[in-house]
Amino acid sequence: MNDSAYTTESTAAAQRDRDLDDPMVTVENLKKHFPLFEGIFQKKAGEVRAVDGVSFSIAEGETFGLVGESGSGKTTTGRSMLRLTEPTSGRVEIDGQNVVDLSDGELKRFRRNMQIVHQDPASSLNPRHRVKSIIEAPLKIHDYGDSEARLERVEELLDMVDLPREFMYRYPGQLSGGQKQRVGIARAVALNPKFVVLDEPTSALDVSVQARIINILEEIQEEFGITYLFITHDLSLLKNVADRIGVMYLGRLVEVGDVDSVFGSPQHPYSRALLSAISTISEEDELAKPDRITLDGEVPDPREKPSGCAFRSRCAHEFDACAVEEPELYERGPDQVARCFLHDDRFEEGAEWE
Amino acid sequence: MADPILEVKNLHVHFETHDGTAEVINGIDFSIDRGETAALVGETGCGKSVTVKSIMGLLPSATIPEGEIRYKGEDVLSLSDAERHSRRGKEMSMIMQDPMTSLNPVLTVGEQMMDVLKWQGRPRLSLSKLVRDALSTGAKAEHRKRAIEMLGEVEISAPERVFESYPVELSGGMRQRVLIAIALLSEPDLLIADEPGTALDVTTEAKVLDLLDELVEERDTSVLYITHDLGVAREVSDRINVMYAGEIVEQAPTVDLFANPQHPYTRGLLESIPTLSTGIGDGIEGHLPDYTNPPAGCRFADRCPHAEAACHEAYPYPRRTGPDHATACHLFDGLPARERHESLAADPVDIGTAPWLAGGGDAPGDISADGGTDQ
Amino acid sequence: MSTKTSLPFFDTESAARKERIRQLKRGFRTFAGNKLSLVGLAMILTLVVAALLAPYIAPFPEHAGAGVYFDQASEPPSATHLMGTDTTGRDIFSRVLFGARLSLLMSGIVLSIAISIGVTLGLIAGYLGGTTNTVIMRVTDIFLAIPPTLLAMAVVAATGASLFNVMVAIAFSWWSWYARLVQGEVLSIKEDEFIESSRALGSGWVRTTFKEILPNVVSPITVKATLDMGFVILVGAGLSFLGLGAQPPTPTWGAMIAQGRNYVTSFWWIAVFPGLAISFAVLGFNFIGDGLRDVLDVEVD
Amino acid sequence: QGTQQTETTEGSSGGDSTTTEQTSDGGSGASGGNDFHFVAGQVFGTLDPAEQVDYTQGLAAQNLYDELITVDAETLQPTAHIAESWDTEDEGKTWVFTVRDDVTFSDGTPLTADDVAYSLTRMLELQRGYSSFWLDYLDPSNITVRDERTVAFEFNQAYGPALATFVQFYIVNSTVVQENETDGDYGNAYLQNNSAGSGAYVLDNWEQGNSIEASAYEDYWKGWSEDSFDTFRSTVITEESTIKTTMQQGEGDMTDQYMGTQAYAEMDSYANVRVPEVPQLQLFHFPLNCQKAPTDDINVRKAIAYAFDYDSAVNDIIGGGVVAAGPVPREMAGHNGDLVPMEQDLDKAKEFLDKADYSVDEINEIGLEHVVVAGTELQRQMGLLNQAGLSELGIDLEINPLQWARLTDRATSAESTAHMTNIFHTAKMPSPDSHTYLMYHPSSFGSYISQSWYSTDEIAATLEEARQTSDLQSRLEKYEEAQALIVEGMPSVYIANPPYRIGINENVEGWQYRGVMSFDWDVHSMTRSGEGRAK
Amino acid sequence: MSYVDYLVRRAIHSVPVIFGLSVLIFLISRVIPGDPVRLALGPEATEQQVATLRAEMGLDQPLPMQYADWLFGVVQGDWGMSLRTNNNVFSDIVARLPATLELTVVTLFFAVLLAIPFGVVAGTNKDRWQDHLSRITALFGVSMPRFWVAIVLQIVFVVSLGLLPLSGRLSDGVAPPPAVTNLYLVDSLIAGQFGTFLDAATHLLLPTVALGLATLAQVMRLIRSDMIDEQRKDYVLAARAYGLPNTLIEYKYMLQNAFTSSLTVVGLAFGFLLGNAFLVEIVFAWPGMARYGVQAILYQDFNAIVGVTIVVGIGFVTANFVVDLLYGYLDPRVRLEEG
Ligand SMILES: Nc1ncnc2c1ncn2[C@@H]1O[C@H](COP(=O)(O)OP(=O)(O)OP(=O)(O)O)[C@@H](O)[C@H]1O
Ligand SMILES: Nc1ncnc2c1ncn2[C@@H]1O[C@H](COP(=O)(O)OP(=O)(O)OP(=O)(O)O)[C@@H](O)[C@H]1O
Ligand SMILES: [Mg+2]
Ligand SMILES: [Mg+2]
Ligand code: NI
Repeated sequence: MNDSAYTTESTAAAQRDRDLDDPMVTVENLKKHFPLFEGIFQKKAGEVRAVDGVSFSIAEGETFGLVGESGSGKTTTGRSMLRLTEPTSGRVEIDGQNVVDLSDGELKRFRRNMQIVHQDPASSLNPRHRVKSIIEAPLKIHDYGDSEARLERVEELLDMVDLPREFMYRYPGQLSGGQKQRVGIARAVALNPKFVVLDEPTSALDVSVQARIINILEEIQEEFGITYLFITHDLSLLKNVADRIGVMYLGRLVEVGDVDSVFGSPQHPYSRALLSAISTISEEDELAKPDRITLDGEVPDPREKPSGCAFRSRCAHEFDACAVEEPELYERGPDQVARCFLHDDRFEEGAEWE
Repeated sequence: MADPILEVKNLHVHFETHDGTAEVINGIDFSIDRGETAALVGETGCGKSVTVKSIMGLLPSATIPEGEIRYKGEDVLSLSDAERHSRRGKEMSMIMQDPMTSLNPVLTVGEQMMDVLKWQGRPRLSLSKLVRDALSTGAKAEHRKRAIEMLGEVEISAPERVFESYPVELSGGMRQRVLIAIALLSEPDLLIADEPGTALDVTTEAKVLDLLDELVEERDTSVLYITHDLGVAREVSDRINVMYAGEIVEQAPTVDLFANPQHPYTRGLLESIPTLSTGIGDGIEGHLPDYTNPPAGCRFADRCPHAEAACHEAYPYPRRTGPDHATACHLFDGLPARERHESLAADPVDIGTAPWLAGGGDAPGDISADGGTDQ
Repeated sequence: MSTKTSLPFFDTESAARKERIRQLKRGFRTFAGNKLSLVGLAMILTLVVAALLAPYIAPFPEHAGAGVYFDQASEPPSATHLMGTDTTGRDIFSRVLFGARLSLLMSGIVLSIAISIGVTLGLIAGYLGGTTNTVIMRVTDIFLAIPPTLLAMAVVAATGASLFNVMVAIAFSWWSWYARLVQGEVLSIKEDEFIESSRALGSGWVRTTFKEILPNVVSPITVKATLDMGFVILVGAGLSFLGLGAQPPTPTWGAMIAQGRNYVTSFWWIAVFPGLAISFAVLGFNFIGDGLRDVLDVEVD
Repeated sequence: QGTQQTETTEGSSGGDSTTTEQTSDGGSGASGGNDFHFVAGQVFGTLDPAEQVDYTQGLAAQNLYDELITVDAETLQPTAHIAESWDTEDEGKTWVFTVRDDVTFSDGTPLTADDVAYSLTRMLELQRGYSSFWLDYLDPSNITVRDERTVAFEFNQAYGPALATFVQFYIVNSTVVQENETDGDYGNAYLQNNSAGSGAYVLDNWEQGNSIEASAYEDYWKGWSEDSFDTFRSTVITEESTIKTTMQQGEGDMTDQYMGTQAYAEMDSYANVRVPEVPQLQLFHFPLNCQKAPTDDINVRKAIAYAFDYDSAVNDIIGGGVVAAGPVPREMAGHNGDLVPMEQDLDKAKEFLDKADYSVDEINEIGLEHVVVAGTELQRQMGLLNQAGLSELGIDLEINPLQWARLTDRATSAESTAHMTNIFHTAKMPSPDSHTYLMYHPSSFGSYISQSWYSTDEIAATLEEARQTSDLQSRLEKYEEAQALIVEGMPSVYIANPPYRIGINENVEGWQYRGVMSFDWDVHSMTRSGEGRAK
Repeated sequence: MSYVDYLVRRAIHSVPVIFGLSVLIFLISRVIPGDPVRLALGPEATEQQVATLRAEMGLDQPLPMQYADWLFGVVQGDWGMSLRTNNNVFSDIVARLPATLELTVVTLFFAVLLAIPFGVVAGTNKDRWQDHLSRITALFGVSMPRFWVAIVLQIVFVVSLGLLPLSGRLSDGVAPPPAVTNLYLVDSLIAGQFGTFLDAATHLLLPTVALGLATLAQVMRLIRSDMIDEQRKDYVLAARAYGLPNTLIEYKYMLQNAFTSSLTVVGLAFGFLLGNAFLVEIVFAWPGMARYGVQAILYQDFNAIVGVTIVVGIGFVTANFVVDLLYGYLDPRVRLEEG
């Protein structure tokens, strides 16, 4: 593979001309609300709006990065898209197929095309299965070759994620955190699906292994045109892997845009705060990132969303209008939108940006 | 190293597997001073978790054939189960690596936190007391307040809700913060944090790190921080221990390590860090060696760009390369860092000096990172 | 990239078969590593061998057939009659040996039927939930409530009295316990994330239940099954007393104990030795069961 | 005397203020007064004397009611009781009874001929219990009360056994019962939970399935002695071992006769229990189904009979009694003394088998089935003994334990009746009729008693004649004649007349065997010598 | 789903269960061979007597008609006549149920109470002497028939040691407490008769042990097995790392997860004991329903069989329902299903 694929801006820019008019994945107004129960009689007492109207689309072969505060609904978005939890409402179209409408049988077959790497490596592996049968499972389910062929594929996958082949006969309990995570990745890409949700796939990996895994993921993306939804909190990493990113806050996307635009000039106060907190090891980076903005103020409770802009309680730029209505997504560039009144022409007077 | 709270000396940890004995930890030495924050970094699977679990005594299936773990001067390995148990919690506590499986799925977060507040440090507890407590209301309100406060401190929004929630209802990052909160509740003298920031977004992680800092400052707590994020390690720690395949290959104060990384593995690691400006690199080719059949010489030799034949045979004992810097690599000369390696040092293996040093100048040649500022 | 380094010590060809053999060996080693399970295996093998060779090793093989020996009735254990004689003068030791045949066979057959039905239904009900669960579990409730004796009588009335029918009848009232047991376990396991991952891979419920969930519920099943070995033998005895099942003079342990019922104070040995035989078998199976538990319990590695 | 005493606490100084019901130390069970405790091995079905058939019901009826005619303990023949005298008219068709004038019911009203007439009408209308003795011969309209003390029953033919049958006829208080009739049930519902008789005891409390408690009726017409029992109580304990322990602990006074041989031997060894052994009007046999191959062949039947080891049966299994000689128990008046008991003779057995229409192989092909009552050791051993004997002939016998309900069901047709079935047959009235007519007259077929399905015209005629003969002596002769005819056909393997055995507390006196089921448990006739039960 | 919804739903679902059970049992009770009418009337009964009673009981009608009649009666509280007792089956059961219920509930209570610590100790001391001791006890509990255990207990504690009463619910001469629930333990407490309470309790002791040993054994071994599974769970290790007392870890953190399978067995045992306590009831002359039920089967007392089985069925349904509720309570991952 081209080792420098993601190291120079020019290549990243070159990849941006992917076709967003005919996207591989479209999410429209996706919502997922979890009911809350209370008391010994388990009465319903409100709900958590984990995902509250999320829309975005991803072109084929593209990597869409999803960042956001912990608990902002990234995982839930990913899981609802694959219908691992039934979305409360919304539309998810993958490869021209509305996933929400699929019957159980169809869904099962369609899962060949969409896979997920779970955020939690330990609990997503069956403790009583050996690594081999874990990785082999999707192959068996979707009738991939005979046992010899499957074995070969399993070996190939283990090589790919950099695990020694003897690990095939280990149980998850005998692996370290990062090793488990790699097993999860191998399982997800076993069938070269069209769309993969990568939920913090490398959080448990050290940088050197992470680098190799990411390279592999990109390699197979190149080769098979796989589309990724890449959830992570590692912004440096995201900057390098994603083509476009979305920033989530309290169940909503507050900024969506081309990776360079967003990193270069974040248009939402939260994005700015996020970018400012990146830890770095180099002077160069230290200078490149915004000055550290500390977020103070009440973090709102997802049960009782505040009126207006969800971020206003922590926002340095808050003004009257923020409490009244919720901002929409304002166009801020060729491929960049942000959900902030600072960009609304109506409030030009009140807005102080930069 | 005036007053080490924890000293690990020549620790070996073995597992019995079907392929034979896995010698996962192979003679590591390190120590942490009171009030110091040390980092343990290394490749996934190199034995970081195993090391700290051995320190805590939470590895029932492992055997420790050799080694000493001195906590406040006392060898904990020679203590009885009960005595060891009494050292956990208030004395040393741990944030486990896996946030999902480390929380009891059938108890609410609050319940688990309250238990720590209520019972920690009480070695014996009769069943009747437990039952009586379950029926009484007692000091619950106060404990509850403290727990919710702590949840707030680890940046959890709506701490009351999380307090009442079961772990499944929380996001990955929330669970991890709950674990951190629980460990902090007990205000231990030694806190071991096993990759506590993996599931956190950067803003939250930053906050949590600040919180740890505060704790260190206020209570003079010592922290052993395991991470694979060198950036984080750089931010939080005073000293860094780099581990590779069950051995500590480089030990140095943080500033020193970033200014002058020596072991080829450390250098490779630094190189692989994704940065905003330069990309993510390629990582280091090859795998960890097979623990059941480890190489006799340098465990990194197979992957080392500078390895020579001798590296595969001779054990690269850690040697002093600076006043407080030790590296286990044949590229460096120096006195052995530990007495037990003196015999080996008598017959040094010479494979030359490190190429980036051979160039004469002190500018590092093949890594992208140069010395950062200490924060 | 050079990630596809194949490792020199790994031979892909026929690796699958080799590994399977290795796997078996590993399993056996774990099993054998547990001394108790070996003891258990030895005990059960002893019983099986004793059952098979009963005609040759029993001191009075004719005492398992038609015949009465009142001149030596109710004799306490002695050198001639190791376990004494019953009220008809038959050598209890010989009958215990012969009794192993039917007793073991019966509990084996009954439990295999009951476990296969019960576990299957329990898995399905627990995993699928909803209406399926309602229907299966309510049917289970019905079967739980029907007394086995009654069911056996009805089955025999419908199909004729044969030992096999009786076993099927017992199994038919026994499965419901396993169904319930497994269903309960499944309820908590099915919410685990690895089950969700399996769904995410597109596996259907059959695969998810049998491949993913089942391995996680075997330990309670083994525990219950090993203890049930004894129960089944005793229930079988109850039925043969109602004229269902094994008939005199054919010895079964359960029936032998039941015959000793009225002699607990006078001729204790009549009931005690067959009882010990059951204990012996249950202990053996229990040891094996616990050993198997450990083999399956991989985290113990 | 006679009234239930309030419970007093023996040896307790009684200063306890909180609880009034102190018990003497747990389990000794000696409550105040002289209490008789019968340990019954079977649950009580009903308390209505018109429904009673089994022994616990008999026990209740015996003590709460009085029968019209009773049995003499010496001769085991019917004798006067409530009826002080009787007569026949119309060549034995009409029976006229004169009732005693000193009998009062427990409510004080005198017992009259009206009560007798009502009670019998009641039985005939309810058609339960022993009404079968009369149903075919007596119409309720033919019961006439001649005066206050005289009542006449006009049968539709001469009915010889009538007197004997009236031992199972208990008289109820017609006034009380009529008052409590609902929906024409003749007070059946009322009598489930109340007693309305003239018996020595009056019902206090009845917990069906568990216990029955009664206390003495002070004005009982037979009067009371000093040591009579003030209260009578029976509890149901079905487990042999528990019964034995109850007796051993001195908590029970008397047991029934249905436990295993060993249990009586054991009880006999207790210092405080005696086990009397008396000859009994009972036959143990296995009827051979004469209408089913291969036992439809007389030679096969004879072979089977000769192959059986009678000595072992009597000595080793029953542990007492005598080998039976024909169907009628040896102690019963009307037993044919000329009949000789059988003995095992394998040679003869083989001889008969050779003569038989069936070869051994054919017999084994068909499969011989021996039904035993499930659950009892004695029955099982009998099966094994038979099996052992027949195996000498090369015949395989299948022993089939059945519960009683199934057994009686199978007895309803010849096809379903087994080749042989273990049967205990106890006299319920002092007449050989029950061991002949009920077994071998075609009209009796279908009951568990008549499982031979064997009769000949000659036998049937003789038995009918016997029933119609009113003179006792000549009637008994007819029955003897019938016995000889029956035995010729070998319809049964007559095994034994087992002895009667029960456990009795050492200091209970006055117990006497009286030939008919439950009659020996007339508590009024017994007394206790000494304080409390012997322990 | 809320507990209230669940309760209502479950209650509705038990209707078809009981209905189905009644149909099945009704059918079975009529299919099994034997003629109860003849049995009730005695051997001397004439054909005509038999026919009359048969007609009286409606047994000459086709089965569906019989069932309809029966069902019609049940709705009005008339469970039919028992052939053996001539009583309404309902009142027969009402009279006997409290005794069995008392025995069963007390048995279960103690079985569970003892099984928990034994199981926990055995599990946390796997393959040590505690474990072996528990194994041997369990073994004895399941391989020795209940009646045998019962008799041996009597011989030891009554005959040899003279410590405990032999049989029945109360000693002779002790009057039952004023009937409220007919559970003597409860009633005597309500009435404040502590002497009676003690007497009833001592009478319960041996039957309870004899009856409960097998349940104790199963629950104990199941807990042990699950405790072993729990021991390696991360959250248990974590709890240790926090320095929580071992007792707390074992009885709260591990047990609550380990209790599912035992809970099932306990629930089932309740229903099972209700119908199968007869051997113990027989040995201890305990005037309970189980004994009545078995007699009913032996004498093919149709209505009594159906009645007892339905009561036992209700016992199972209720116990399972409570168990399901407890699953949800003990393990929040378990969602209440309309099962
Ligand atoms: N129970 C066990 N049996 C056998 N091998 C084990 C066992 N536990 C851990 N190992 C092995 O020991 C090595 C070190 O594991 P450890 O969990 O300490 O890694 P780590 O450094 O914490 O990695 P990570 O960053 O991925 O968590 C791994 O290669 C793992 O496979
Ligand atoms: N099963 C559930 N029941 C109730 N609430 C839930 C459930 N799952 C998630 N939530 C809530 O939904 C919100 C979003 O969770 P989600 O896991 O999507 O966050 P996330 O963005 O992935 O965070 P992280 O980065 O920490 O993983 C959180 O507030 C969480 O508490
Ligand atoms: Mg997440
Ligand atoms: Mg780790
Ligand atoms: Ni490459």
